[in-house]
Amino acid sequence: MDWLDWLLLAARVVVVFFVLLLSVILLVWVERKVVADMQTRKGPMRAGPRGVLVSLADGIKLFFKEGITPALADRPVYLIAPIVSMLPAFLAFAVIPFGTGVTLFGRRVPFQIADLNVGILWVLAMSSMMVYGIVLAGWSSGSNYPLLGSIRSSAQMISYEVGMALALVSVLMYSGHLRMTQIVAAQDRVWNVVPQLPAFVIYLIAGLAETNRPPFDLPEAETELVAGYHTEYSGIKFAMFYLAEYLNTVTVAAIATTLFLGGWRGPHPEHLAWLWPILWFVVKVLAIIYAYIWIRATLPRFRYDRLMAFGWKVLIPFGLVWVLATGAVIVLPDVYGRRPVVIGAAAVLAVVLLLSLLWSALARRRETVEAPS
Amino acid sequence: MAADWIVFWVCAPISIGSAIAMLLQRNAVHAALFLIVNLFTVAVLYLVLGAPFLFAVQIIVYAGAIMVLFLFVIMLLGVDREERLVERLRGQRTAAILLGLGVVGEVVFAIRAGVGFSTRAPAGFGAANGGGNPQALGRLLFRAYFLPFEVTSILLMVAAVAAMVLARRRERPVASAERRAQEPIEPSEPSEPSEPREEEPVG
Amino acid sequence: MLSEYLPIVVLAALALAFAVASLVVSSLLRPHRPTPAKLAPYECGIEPQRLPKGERFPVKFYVLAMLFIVFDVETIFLFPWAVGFRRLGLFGLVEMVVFIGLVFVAYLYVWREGGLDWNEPVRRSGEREQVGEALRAG
Amino acid sequence: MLGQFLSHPPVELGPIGPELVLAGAGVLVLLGGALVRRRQPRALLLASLAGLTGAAVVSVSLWRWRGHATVLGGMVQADRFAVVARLILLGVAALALVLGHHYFERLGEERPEFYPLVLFTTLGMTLITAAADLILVFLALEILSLSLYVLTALSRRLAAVEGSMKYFLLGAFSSAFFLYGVAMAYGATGSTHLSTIARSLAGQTGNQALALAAVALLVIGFGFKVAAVPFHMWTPDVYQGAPTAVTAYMSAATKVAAFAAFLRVLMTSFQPLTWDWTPIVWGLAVATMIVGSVLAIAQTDIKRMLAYSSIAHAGFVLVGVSAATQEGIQSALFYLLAYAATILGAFGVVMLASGRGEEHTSLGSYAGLCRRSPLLAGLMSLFLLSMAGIPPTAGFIAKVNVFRAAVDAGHWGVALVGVLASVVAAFFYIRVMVLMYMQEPLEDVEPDPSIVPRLAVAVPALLTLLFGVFPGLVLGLLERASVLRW
Repeated sequence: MDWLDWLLLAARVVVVFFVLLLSVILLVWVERKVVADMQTRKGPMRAGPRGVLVSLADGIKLFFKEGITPALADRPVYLIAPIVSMLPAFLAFAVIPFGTGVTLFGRRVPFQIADLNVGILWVLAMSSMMVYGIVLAGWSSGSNYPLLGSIRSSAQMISYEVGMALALVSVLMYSGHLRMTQIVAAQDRVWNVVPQLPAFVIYLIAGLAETNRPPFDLPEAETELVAGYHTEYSGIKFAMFYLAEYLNTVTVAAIATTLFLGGWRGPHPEHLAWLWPILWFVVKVLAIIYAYIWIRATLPRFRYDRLMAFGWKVLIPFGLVWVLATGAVIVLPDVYGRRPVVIGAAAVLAVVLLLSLLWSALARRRETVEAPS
Repeated sequence: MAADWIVFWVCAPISIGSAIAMLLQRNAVHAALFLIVNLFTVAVLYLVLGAPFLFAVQIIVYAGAIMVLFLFVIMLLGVDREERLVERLRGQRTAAILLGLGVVGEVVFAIRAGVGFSTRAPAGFGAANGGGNPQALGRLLFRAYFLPFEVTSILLMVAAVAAMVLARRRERPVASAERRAQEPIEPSEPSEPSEPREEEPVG
Repeated sequence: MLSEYLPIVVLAALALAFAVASLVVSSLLRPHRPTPAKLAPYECGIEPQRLPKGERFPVKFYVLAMLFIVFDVETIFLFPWAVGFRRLGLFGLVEMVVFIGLVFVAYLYVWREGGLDWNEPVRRSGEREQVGEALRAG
Repeated sequence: MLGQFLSHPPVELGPIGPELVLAGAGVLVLLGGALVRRRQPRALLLASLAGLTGAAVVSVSLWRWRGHATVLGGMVQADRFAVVARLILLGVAALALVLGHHYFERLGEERPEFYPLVLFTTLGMTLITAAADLILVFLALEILSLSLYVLTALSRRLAAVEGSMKYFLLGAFSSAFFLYGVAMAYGATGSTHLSTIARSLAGQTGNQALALAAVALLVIGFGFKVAAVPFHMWTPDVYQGAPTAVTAYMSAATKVAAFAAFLRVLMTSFQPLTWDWTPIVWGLAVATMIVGSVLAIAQTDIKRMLAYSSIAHAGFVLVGVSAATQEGIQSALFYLLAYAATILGAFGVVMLASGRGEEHTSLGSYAGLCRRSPLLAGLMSLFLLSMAGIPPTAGFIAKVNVFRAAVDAGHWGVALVGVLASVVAAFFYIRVMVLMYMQEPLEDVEPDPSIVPRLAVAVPALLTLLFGVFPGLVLGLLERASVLRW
């Protein structure tokens, strides 16, 4: 590696970093606007044209606000908790290919920060790290509401992590590789969302829960927990939690795009061949984010026990059965030929659907039976 | 090679330092945090050794799952205040440190006497790891080692049952002194849990 | 091998630097006027404590974390299987069906024993005994 | 054909047939206990016993196994040693199930988990006796340990929880040692297969220094499981705290399983290093016999006393192990058989004689037991005599065999210490008998009048007598089982 390589690497990382920051600033505005639109309001209008600078203004305000460290807080942990919650959000994005790449000064610059050979596992590892920011924030604040919120939300996150991992596994069975670029490459004919629609749905739901977004924003349920784990945070530290949360949303949407929607793939003209994939990628990510915002505007918050029941009693068994069904559909044709297997697969699918229906029915009935007690 | 070397000499001291810090830390949550740092650096060492799958699994399972359980338990039990640790056996700490150093010395000696400090991958490692580390692992795990793999599922099952059975206990713990009063006092046995550490074997 | 991870290290360093820098700069620029009331934990007027004494968290959370470990380990086993299972063929599939089946048995057991239920009113200590009795009877 | 072969190792499930049956039965009983609305402990008991019987039948059929000696990718050894060890374990498990069923029924506590957990423990134990790979040994060890921790805590008494906690902490600690030993063995020889390790060490290609470290660490790991001094600290508390039926099971079965694996690992993979590890085992045996016997004298609680006695017995088995000969293996197997029957029976009697909920386990409450229940007193005396090694009981033959094996192998000293320890030990066994027969009852403890558990205790009593009078019945079988193939 010579100095040019280093320079290109640094430039790549810096550009991605600031684009991510910028995207968060935009995303906050987009979310407020879209939700306002869905509720026939106007939303933020003052800062900048159509209020586009509103989140920047928020950020600047938070930056200059007095930072309060509660008297009973555990100071070192209280200080590192926001950083810990922000880091994995950035790092998870590192393995996502957001374009094909470009040749600059005779060197190939991939549009991806790092193409790890354990790509998907890296994503999973980072998402399991996200729990820490929340747990530590809640514990170190030395106050009851944050503690309750953090315990709750970490329980929620680990519950949905299993479901998320199962969705990832079924994608892997199609691509046969953990590397993100190869997962995108494997989708050259059909996007994974077609054969793996259930896994896609599982992933989206688990992603909502992992990022603590509505309707799974229990950790911040303001009616019962004030503001959840970051109740005692203020100023720039609070801004970091906010940033981490929206970064996570972007990352989850980007991962869903890469794994299920063909990543940067899309029809495009030969002209400016490096630009179009990026545009496609952005469009797909925006579509998923729009869906998330839509869900937020539509669904009320889950009750906590239902949230946990949904994760454990529906998502996990369904994911497990789906993984096995995917395996059967891919492996069995190699052994027995296609036709009987297609019929068998249809049967399996029917059984799976039936089972999943039964499951949710079962869960619901048990709940209604036990609720009065 | 040079990168391996640098990463190793950055991570190894951090890992040992965090392990020692964990032991010296009185606050349970701080100790757990040091343990997380330790697990992380060990994960990086796995990476240096050419086992990226293990690296990811170490983070996901140990740093991600098991440490969450640790933190839960710490919070659950409220062992938040700094515990006043009284040593019942005098000289226990010294003995433990000496024996621990003995184990370290022995292991270093055994490795040094035998293979020496290796600077390269073992023969055939590249070939075994061919086609990607996770793939290679899968080949081994699901062919030669398929019986241990299946046995693991029984272990997991027993673990789940164990968690349920132990957590379902619904009674208030009786104070230990109360309990001791009910039982005959044994003259020969101190009968305290801290005892065995003294005899921590050198091996 | 390791050079793959170099950009990630750079990104982590950048993010860390950003975080630390904003904390430091903000702490220099922002006002600092603490009062005892400001520093008190968010409570509705009761005497604040470091942590609630005596009253601890429901054991459910602990069970949940245990079960999570079990299932996490299970899914981890799925990953090397998933990347290689075309080559492992039917044998691999059968292996995994047996594996998942056995863990699923544990899952069913846990479900039946109420390990996945959250609407059980175990919050107040007095009720705990009764619920335990009821569970054991029913 | 080739592709088929490459895609998976040849699957010969025969040699793990007993484990398959146990796993199936365990799963059925577990689900049966959880899913069936009206729980019938008796049905669970019968199903579990059926599972154990099935496993036993499969084990017996393995006596004439004609397939490969090592199957399933070199993981499982199909030899007669495993068959015999399994049969002992299955028998112990069956009797313990009956005792435990009765224990919890009498206590009025419903513990549907007891049955599957015993089955899974037994599975781990039988698997460990046949495991031919250190990884499998470790997994089996973990299965049996984990189940035992839970079984210990199954009672609602606080002492049980405390015992379980201690057992868990020290057990996890010892597992770490064991695992480190496995890693060392792998580092030394590049394999975890017992036979490959042996070949590598015999051919001097392995790293001897690392292998020695491995042996030391593995001995520590096994030492914890068999409760050899100085790794015995957990034993009294756990045996005392656990529900007596569980104590009966684990005191008998754990030792058999752990010693079977201990023997197999030491005598196959580390056979080339026999001269190096014999002194370690030798030292362990001496320490264990002396400490176990001496500390047992000072005990005032019958469960604790039996716990120390079981520690001492581990020392006697170690005498047989230290011989490192086929005769040694045979004598150790016979000792384990005799010990399992004796300790199971003794704890069974304790369970029946100590009243509901085990309030009366102090030695004082055994005063005058013969007035209250001559049968229980008689059975207890028989077991105590066997433990003391007094003819015509199996314990006598077992001790003689172990000492003879040691003497034949040239370990005079160990045998001498063993004889002295037996004499010391006889003292406290006789003391209990004196209490039971010569003293007036101090407390009015009503012994359990039920018939079935009495039968369950009578079976080991019969065996103790039978093997004491006609040891030839099994010695021939054991001799054929004491060839470890690798």
